[in-house]
Amino acid sequence: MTKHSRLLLAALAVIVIAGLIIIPMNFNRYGLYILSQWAVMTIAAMGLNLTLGYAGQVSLAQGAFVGIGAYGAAILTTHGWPLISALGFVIVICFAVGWLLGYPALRVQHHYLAFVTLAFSTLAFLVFRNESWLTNGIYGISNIPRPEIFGFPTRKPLPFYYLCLGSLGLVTLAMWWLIRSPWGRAFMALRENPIRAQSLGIDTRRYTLMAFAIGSVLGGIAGVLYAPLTQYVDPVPFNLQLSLDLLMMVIVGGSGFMFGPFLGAMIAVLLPEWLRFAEGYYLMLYAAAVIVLLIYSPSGILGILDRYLSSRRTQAASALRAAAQSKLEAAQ
Amino acid sequence: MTAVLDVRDVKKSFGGITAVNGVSFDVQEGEILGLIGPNGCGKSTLFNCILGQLVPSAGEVRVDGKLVTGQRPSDLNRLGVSRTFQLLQVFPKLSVRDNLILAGQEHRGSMLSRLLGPSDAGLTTTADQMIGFFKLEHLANEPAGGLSYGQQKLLDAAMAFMGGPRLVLLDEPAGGVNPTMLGDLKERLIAINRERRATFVVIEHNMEFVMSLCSRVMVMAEGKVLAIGKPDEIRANPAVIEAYLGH
Amino acid sequence: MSDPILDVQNLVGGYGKMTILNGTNFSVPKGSITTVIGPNGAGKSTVFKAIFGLLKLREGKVVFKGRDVTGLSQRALLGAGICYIPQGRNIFGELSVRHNIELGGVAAARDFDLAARVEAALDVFPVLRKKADRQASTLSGGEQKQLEIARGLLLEPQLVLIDEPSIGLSPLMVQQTFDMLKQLRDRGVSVLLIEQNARSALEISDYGIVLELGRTRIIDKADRVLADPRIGQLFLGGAMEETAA
Amino acid sequence: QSGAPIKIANVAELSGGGATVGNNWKNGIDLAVEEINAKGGILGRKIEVSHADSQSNPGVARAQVQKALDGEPYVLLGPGYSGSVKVTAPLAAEAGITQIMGGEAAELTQAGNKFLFRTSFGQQSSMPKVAKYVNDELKAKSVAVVWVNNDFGRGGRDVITKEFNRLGIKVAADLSTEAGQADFAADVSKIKAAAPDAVFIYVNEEESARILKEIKRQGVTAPLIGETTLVGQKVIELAGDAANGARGHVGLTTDAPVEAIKAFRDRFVKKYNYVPDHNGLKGYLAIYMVKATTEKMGKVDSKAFADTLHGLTIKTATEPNILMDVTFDQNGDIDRQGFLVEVVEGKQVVKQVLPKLN
Amino acid sequence: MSNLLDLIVAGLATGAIYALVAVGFTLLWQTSQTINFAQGEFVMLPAFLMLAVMHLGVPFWLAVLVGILLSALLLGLGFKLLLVDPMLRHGVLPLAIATMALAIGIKEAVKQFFSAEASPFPSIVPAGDISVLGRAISLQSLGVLAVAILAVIGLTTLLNRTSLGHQMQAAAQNPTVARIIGVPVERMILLTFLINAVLVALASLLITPIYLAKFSSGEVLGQAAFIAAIVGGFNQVRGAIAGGLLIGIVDNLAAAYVSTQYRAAVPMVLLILMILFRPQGLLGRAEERTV
Ligand SMILES: Nc1ncnc2c1ncn2[C@@H]1O[C@H](COP(=O)(O)OP(=O)(O)OP(=O)(O)O)[C@@H](O)[C@H]1O
Ligand SMILES: Nc1ncnc2c1ncn2[C@@H]1O[C@H](COP(=O)(O)OP(=O)(O)OP(=O)(O)O)[C@@H](O)[C@H]1O
Ligand SMILES: CC(C)C[C@H](N)C(=O)O
Ligand SMILES: [Mg+2]
Ligand SMILES: [Mg+2]
Repeated sequence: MTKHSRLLLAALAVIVIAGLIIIPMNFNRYGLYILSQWAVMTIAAMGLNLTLGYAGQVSLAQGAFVGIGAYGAAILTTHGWPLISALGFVIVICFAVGWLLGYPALRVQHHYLAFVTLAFSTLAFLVFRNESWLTNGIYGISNIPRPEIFGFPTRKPLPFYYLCLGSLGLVTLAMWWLIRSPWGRAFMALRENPIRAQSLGIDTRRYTLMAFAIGSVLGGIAGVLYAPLTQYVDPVPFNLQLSLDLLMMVIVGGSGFMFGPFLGAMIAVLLPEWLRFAEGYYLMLYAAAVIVLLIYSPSGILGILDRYLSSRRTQAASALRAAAQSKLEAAQ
Repeated sequence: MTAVLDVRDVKKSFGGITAVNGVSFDVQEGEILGLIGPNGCGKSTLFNCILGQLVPSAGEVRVDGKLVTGQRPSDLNRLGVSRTFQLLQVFPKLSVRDNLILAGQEHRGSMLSRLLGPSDAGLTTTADQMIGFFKLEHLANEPAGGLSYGQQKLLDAAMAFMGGPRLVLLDEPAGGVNPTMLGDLKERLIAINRERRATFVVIEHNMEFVMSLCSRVMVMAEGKVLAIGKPDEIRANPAVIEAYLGH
Repeated sequence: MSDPILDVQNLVGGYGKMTILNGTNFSVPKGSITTVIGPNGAGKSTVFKAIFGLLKLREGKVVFKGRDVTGLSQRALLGAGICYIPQGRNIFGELSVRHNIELGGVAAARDFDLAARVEAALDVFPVLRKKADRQASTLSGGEQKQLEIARGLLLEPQLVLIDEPSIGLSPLMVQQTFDMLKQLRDRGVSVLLIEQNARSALEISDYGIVLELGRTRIIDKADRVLADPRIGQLFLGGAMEETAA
Repeated sequence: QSGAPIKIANVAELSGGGATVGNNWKNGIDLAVEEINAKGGILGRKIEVSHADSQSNPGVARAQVQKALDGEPYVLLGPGYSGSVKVTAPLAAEAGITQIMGGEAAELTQAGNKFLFRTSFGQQSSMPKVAKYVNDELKAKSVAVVWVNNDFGRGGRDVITKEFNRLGIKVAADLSTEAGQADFAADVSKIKAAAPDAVFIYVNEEESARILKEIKRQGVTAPLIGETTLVGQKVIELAGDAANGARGHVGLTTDAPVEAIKAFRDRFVKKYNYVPDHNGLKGYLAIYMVKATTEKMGKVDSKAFADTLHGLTIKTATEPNILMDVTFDQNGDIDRQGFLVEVVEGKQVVKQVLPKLN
Repeated sequence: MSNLLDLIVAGLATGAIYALVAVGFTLLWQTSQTINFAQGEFVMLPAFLMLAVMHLGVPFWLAVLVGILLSALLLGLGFKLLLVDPMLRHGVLPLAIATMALAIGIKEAVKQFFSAEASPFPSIVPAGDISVLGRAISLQSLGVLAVAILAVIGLTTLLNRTSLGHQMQAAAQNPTVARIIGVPVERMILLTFLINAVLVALASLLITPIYLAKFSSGEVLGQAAFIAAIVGGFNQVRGAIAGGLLIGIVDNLAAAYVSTQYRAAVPMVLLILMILFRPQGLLGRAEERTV
């Protein structure tokens, strides 16, 4: 990347961040609710993007972790725990469960892995629904309080949105660091060629489990925000469909791109809302939009950008080759 | 003195087919051993058994006297054993430089320090040296998948050297590599062998390469060791000529 | 040069925006073995892909037996009598060895005696006969290459494009393969061969082509190419190194 | 101002698992609105309803209700799923907007929400009637309870189990089933094994049809009893013969021996080409509840709406399209005529009319 | 004991349905390496197409033919041209996601243009039961099972015994190489999707009388078929039968002997165990590879 384009990118980032902070100030409750939902889903999708996009481990269980996070937060905060300690608890649980869920990935890959995780999703849903003593079953848990952060109440939609946005910011920073660290490279090695990776000393077992565990933790964090956002948790939102939706967000945004989930979540959360004007046809339009997008760029929205960047880079390399050629010609 | 690599009676069968049928040999520190034999005689399978890609049906493998049979490839690698594969095995979507950094990073620091430390694990210089050595400078930032066959083969070999290994097992490193570059590869191999006293086992069908590089050559046929000895002896061995070299 | 079976005219093309072939020209005389050599990354394999319609050309023409075949489908090219055996591993791992070979006859004409040809191929490669019912992915590296060669030659083509067949083959097998190419030539088949194993390849060849940075640098009789003092220097790939530095 | 349309917002299950429920509800609403507007509207003002889809998902329902409330509607209609009602009711209450919904779960009206109203019997009032029937008429000593495992089914099961216990009836088998379940062989064989005096079935229409068929195949002879979803027209259409003999308590049915309801049914079929289930009736009635309440107030006042509707009795004499006299109590629960019906030779036959209480 | 037999026979009936849907599923995998998340909807749709044609006053048998034809056109040709062609080269996931979107699209379209209500569907197999092992089993279920078995026999023969089948597999495993040796890859893929389209139309015809025509009925079917395909062995068409029947039986036994609340969990646990200890499935073969 040239210095110029890096500056451009930084400027763009500042504008987007400022926009996300300032513009919603005069949004109504609904707008803020949807935006908060976007931030929450982005966090969950970022987790899946790590597991799937970077480390190449197909998971259809991310929705279950959002569920675990949401139930964790709902149960604990309605019992008087502060949200932050519920968060700590959820992180530990999701890390552990995610780690365990990673074990099948050590034996099987691709679609088989997808189905093991699918099975896990279904099991998680059944537990949420059937273990009434813990989750209040199908009736769900209501009256979930919204937290106070450093003494600021977030009961109102705007402060709560800022809480979600702030969390998204923190998660993004952590993720950025992780991806550009040697760990990030090892995750990609897992995706690209696990056999070669192993023979280079990359402990594929540990990194696979890590990819699941960390990805699941992000799912859990999203859940911890989801509970006070809707203030009611029941099993239905955490069925398999959520996992599939999250998968869609990752792929549509651009799997293996840092900011893919941001765009993917936008498509999944905001696009249907924008299309509501079409009434009975809005989901049809939405489905068509997703399909058209994927037809246009099967590698997702950021795939378009990537194609553009790599074609520019190739052009440069091509010029280099042409220069070498004329030199060679001249030498004769 | 214990051998760097000691293989005892290794057997490997797949269903009814015995690919490696009781192979024993050892390699001393600093040695370059050539491994040749007709197609399908079990060379690659032997490598896979030594390096933990496959679990041998029987037999033992020792590295520095330590029993490593059935250990995971990544653990073996961190003991200082690295390898290349017969088929191209790079990380196609990562850049050439990242391929090399990746190949060395797990030998730097701990899991934690790799998370918190610099993003290249301090390996950019080494990687760029390697790139320079194999004349891939103009491709350093290109995805490895876009390299030509021979270039990928060279990259693959370079990756095996990144972690500063003590024992390197190369499966046909010369296949598809241009003769001039092959000279460079040989030079590099010998340099690493001299400077770090690294030990090599090289499967290769290119006889010029094997005979000029190796101090000893082992010949396999039908899963067994047919002969082992100095290059000249092997070249003159009628059984080897019959089974492998032709005229 | 005598009457060419293949004429490659001013090929320009590459991968995406990357131009690899920049005006490549050469022709293959009928009934000859022509060997292409050149440094790694010169664009040898890319030329083959271009001839076989696997690369979108920006400019240039491929003429086979006087007919423009640029951009034809692979099936059409096979039908016209060209076959292509690419570099690397190109088998159907989950199918049996026999099925792999049989698939080489997919583009055959209706009256083609496939069964007999398959038997003949298995005669040429006894290993393959021995392992005919095994899953192809379980073959060793060299055996897989033999499988590919057997499959590629099944249709009795008039022009064979073969990209570095010697990779992975034992010296004995290399000899056999080269002998086979010679026999093909003796039957009037033309062969265009890429080899890094330059010396042995040129020894059996009629013509040699040296390719560098996507252009033909030398086209000559094989023995003259072998003797050419520039070859050693060209193989260094010197020009590339200087520009990149 | 007075000529401007009255804005009403509907949030319902237009897609997802509850789509049948939601679309019936929506169609009922649209029919009623069309009728009212054709006659000049309410107090001379036309009605304008916006429909939003909750995708049968409480989270989405909450967003849509929020959006609807941000638009300051006169009244909020829906959702139909109890779970979705539960998440959205606090929002409406906070905004001071009356919510007329389709949920049946008992607890909805027991949380002291002053803005929430039902369109049908809550389970706390329908289930005791069923239990009483099982006890008095069938004289059953043991029952198998089959329910769909969502908040609707579970709610019904919880209430009726309590009632059975109170009456000293033994629950011989307690079988949860899944929404969309196709294969009831195992459930029915469990029923068979328990050999109960009666079977109580509380699942959605299509599943009712499937389980009825399986019951017939396996030759279970115990009387079958349920609620609206067991004996509806849809079930009869889908189950054919197998539905014969099924009985149930029905709060609203298009087969009720009430002229107004028959007329409604004809109008509905004319417009939509199919026979609505009770959800269609519920949506229709919701709009007439708005009309009657507003006319009672004599003004369009969303603040006073809930207060007016509490304790209100709407009579067919004044508002024929309310179809049956109905009274709303202080919790938003309804009091209305109900029916005990039986399917006889592919027809729903009303065996007994349970009168309105007061 | 007799109860057990009842459950098994009933499970076979349901399992046959899963198997029939799963056949197309495994076929798509084996011959184009695609996973179709809309397979359930593909089975749901043809019945509605037939119903729509019948509404025009066309007799049932003709409507069936037209329905199969339309299905081949829409779910075969259209699907291949619109979705598969642009995405196939980009791996399994984008196409899988696109089919998820397609599933939404089909469901919504049916709901919007037909109805959200369930409707009955005429059965081409006469109603009635026959006795198997002394248990009643409906002719409809037997019809489903028969067609599933026939489909599997036909497809297995095609794939493993004919050159066409080998070409189809080759095109799926490595399209570039397949092209090089002259396999008309495009045509093979088209053929795959046409076969699947006809298969789902047949499945629709047989299953809808049992499942009812409803826009959402594909959800349950699709997922069950999925699991059946995996349990049976994804890379072998005949695995679909074994997987389907097994899931049907296990589901029933689970409901009877484990817990109705957790009945859905039992096939899942079975699935996990299967994948962990025999990932190639009941009848699948391991995908071996040398390194
Ligand atoms: N996974 C497997 N299943 C069955 N047979 C196998 C498997 N892997 C290898 N083989 C068989 O084992 C034998 C040895 O194979 P190997 O790859 O070790 O040969 P090689 O000596 O490396 O040959 P080459 O020089 O051709 O690479 C071959 O006959 C091969 O078919
Ligand atoms: N798929 C691809 N995408 C992008 N660039 C490619 C691709 N394949 C080859 N190249 C580039 O094109 C150039 C020529 O490659 P090609 O494979 O034709 O070389 P070659 O002469 O066959 O080399 P070798 O002897 O190593 O096989 C190389 O610089 C390579 O980086
Ligand atoms: C499935 C339906 C009948 C839902 C029901 N109206 C409820 O209370 O949730
Ligand atoms: Mg080998
Ligand atoms: Mg090449």
